[in-house]
Amino acid sequence: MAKQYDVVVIGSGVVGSSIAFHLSEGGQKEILVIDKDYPLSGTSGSTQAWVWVHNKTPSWYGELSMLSAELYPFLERKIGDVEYKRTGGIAPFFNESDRESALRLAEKQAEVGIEIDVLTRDQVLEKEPALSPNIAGATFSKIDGNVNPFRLVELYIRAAKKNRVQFSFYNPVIDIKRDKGIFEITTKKEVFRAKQLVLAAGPWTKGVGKLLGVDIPVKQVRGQILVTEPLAPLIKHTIGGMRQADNGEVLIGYSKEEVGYDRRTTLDVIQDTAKMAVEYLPDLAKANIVRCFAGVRVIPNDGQPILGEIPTIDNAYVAVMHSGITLSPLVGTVMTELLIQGETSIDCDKLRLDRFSEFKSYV
Amino acid sequence: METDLLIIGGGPAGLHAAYVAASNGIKTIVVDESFSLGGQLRQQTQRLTNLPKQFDSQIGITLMQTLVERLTDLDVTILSKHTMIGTYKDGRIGVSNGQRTIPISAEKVIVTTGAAEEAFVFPGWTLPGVMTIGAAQIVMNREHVIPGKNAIIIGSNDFALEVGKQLIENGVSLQGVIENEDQLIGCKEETIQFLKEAGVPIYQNSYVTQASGAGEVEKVIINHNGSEKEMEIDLVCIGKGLTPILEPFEILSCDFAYEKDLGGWLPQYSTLMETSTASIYVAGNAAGITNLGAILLTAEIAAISVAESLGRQCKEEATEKRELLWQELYHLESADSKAKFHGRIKLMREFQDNVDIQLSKLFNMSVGGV
Amino acid sequence: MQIVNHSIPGKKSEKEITFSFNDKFLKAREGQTVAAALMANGIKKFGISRKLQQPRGLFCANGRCCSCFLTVNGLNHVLGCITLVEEGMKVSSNDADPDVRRKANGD
Amino acid sequence: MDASTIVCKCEEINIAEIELAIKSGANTFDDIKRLTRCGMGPCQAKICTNLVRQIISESLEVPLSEIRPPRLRMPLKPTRISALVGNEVSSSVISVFSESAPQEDDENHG
Repeated sequence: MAKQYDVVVIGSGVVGSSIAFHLSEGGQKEILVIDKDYPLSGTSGSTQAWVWVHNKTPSWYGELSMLSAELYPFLERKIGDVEYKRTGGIAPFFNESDRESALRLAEKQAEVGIEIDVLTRDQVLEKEPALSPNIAGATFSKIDGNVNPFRLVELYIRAAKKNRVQFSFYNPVIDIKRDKGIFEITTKKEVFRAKQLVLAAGPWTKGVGKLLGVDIPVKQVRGQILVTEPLAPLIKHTIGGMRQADNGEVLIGYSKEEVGYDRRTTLDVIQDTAKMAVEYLPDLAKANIVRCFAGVRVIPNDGQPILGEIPTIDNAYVAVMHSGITLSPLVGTVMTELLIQGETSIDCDKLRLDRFSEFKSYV
Repeated sequence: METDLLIIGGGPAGLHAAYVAASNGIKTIVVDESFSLGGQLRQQTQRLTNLPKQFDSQIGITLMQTLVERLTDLDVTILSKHTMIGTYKDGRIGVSNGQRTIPISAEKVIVTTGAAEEAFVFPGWTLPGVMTIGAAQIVMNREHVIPGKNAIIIGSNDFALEVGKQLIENGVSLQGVIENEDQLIGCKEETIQFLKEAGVPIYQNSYVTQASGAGEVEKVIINHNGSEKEMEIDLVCIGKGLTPILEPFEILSCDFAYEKDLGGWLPQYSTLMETSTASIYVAGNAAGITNLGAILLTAEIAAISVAESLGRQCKEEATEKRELLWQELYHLESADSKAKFHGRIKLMREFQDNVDIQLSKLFNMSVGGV
Repeated sequence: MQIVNHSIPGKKSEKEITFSFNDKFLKAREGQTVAAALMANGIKKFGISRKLQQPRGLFCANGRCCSCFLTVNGLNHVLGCITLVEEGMKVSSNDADPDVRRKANGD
Repeated sequence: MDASTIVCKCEEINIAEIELAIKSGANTFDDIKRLTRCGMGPCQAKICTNLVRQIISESLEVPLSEIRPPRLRMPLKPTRISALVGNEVSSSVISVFSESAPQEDDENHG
């Protein structure tokens, strides 16, 4: 007889493992997380890992990001040091004509409590002397920062395991059926049963959704990132496009290509990214790039997170979004409320799956 | 840049492939990372006995000179100090010299990046003075610098023993060959005899437990048959063996297979020496660790296949040449190791259905038992 | 130590050149790599590792292992094993993460 | 073998750290790499690949032939950013700021 769980989460990336950890805090539920590979082998392990708020638009989305960023210090107290640093975020612009839209952004975000300074060239260079003198200015906010994604996912999982969450790795889900309200999840290794099911498989959620008979409207977008050798401290802030990690490596990249699940890097993008790097930080010209990697990001068709119940299937839930690192503490918290109490403390109506007019369920 | 054929690596395989291809009128570029051509031939002072019949028996350094000099009047462009760093979306290959990156557009590519030395590890192996046996040979024979005064060698394959002999000839005191197994791996009697006569202790059933020193290696502790022995040593040479270099093949999306006798993971290839990625060929040690004769022959097979696919040789002629080359390769390689050639055939059979037809003459020639 | 009479006569240039290592002047032969030129002068330690601060030197001699990183004419993390030594070259040991800031380099 | 022996020269990761990663469930080089940083340094696992494969093989009692090398990445050797800067007009890389303007098309990233 297949083992039955209260909750099965599919996907052990930053979103799935956060949900599992937050759910396990109550201690009552039997929880299993299934991953086709090993944690960090997918999107969560191939990101710059910004906790980025200030220019997330529309402003309600910025607000969600801010709420999540505010949770990080509390999260660290529970799961340990994930190298979360609220460095402040700088998004430079190169033309004076952009200042007006920067001011509009600041005004709009102020309505939800996100404080943005629109800086002059000199103010930016004072904050971050390594930036190019060619910039015209930048938007700046104290709320932005970054985190070590490897530590974050590892510590979510460690804390969840301590709370007796089970994990099954290297175990792709092959089929999902429903029998008298219970989900029967067939994996490569064995069959599991679940009362509640959460799809949190990032870009692979589309495929898993199909097994359940639901179309999850998301795209796969490849992002390529360059990593320098460890350098002596160069930049203090998280800069739109790059950051310096604790060990001195500078991670650079802001590319987007729709090429499905192809995770190869290409010299075309690597060279373009190198060009961006020196446009922002001329000093980087001397640094060696030691590796480049590509991640397949998930982007819902309208750009906003998809979070909540799957409307046509009782006890099935979905949590899929582009900014999983930024949002993971909030998503874990909100999904826990939803699975246990059936309602959330903040309004998540805008995130529902059935907001998409083309929402389809084959059930 | 544009070319008919791009060869990655200017060692023996790359140079020989360039010669054969360019002799067939193929415009060729050879990219090599180092400041001079020849790859590992540049420090080979031992006499090479297993060369294809078109070459006289000679030492590596003179063979290198031959291979380089005969490219002089051919349409071959050499890009020294350039490394392949990646590929573009459209299939062009990017090479960099540290100052700029050049895209090269090539109809065909032969990758001859050779092999890398493996390491034995023990506490202290990261100290200066601990190096691969190949590195010690480079320092001594190519750079003409004594790598140390009192040396030990860990591992006892033929190459390690040969370099041990060369170390002694250059005045280094070789204080031991440390072998984990209960017998020597190498089997060249002449070299073993030399070491014995030079009084080099051979420690079988032994391994290094620790290397230590302030700033560089000064002392080594070995475990010999269960008891520890301390030695004052300033050069530790690690001779574990070679494994094919894989990076370019992965970037070119080639499929890999595992063949222990050929050095581990390596790209799959056909009897044409073509990999699973069309127009990308492999030759030399990158196609399986072997002797110099087989390195040169795989390069020639790859070059003939490229000539055929570019219409510079007709099918019949190319097929016949390849069969002869495979025959010679069989003889040269199995003289050293039957297992290697078997591994090669197995690798090709797993990749390509008609290997036996492609190599018909070879299989008809009482070789069939492969 | 330089080999003067190699057991196999090679074509090594006998032309002597001068370079410096950590501000000390040293001799080398033209055509030698920086790594070999240092070893000819009895210098095996090229730098220290970044985490455990352990000494590092030549290991693979083939431009792969990055154990021979040196600073050459102000450029950090140059592979000593595949870079030829040149007259007047300023070489220094690799003891810290590269500081690429303009000010740090006096530009 | 002394478990404190370094396997990855660049990141200075020892046998014990690799074994711990395997114990926590990782069984490919890439998965161990992300947990330990083994193979992430300047040489990009060129020296430690087969050493780590050997440890995985012994720890999990799986033949070496089933343990693949890690994913090998561009650039194939450390390359200066100045050597990568091309002359072609940038096309595939956009700036964060250019995407953040609060117009009504509301795509967002990061």
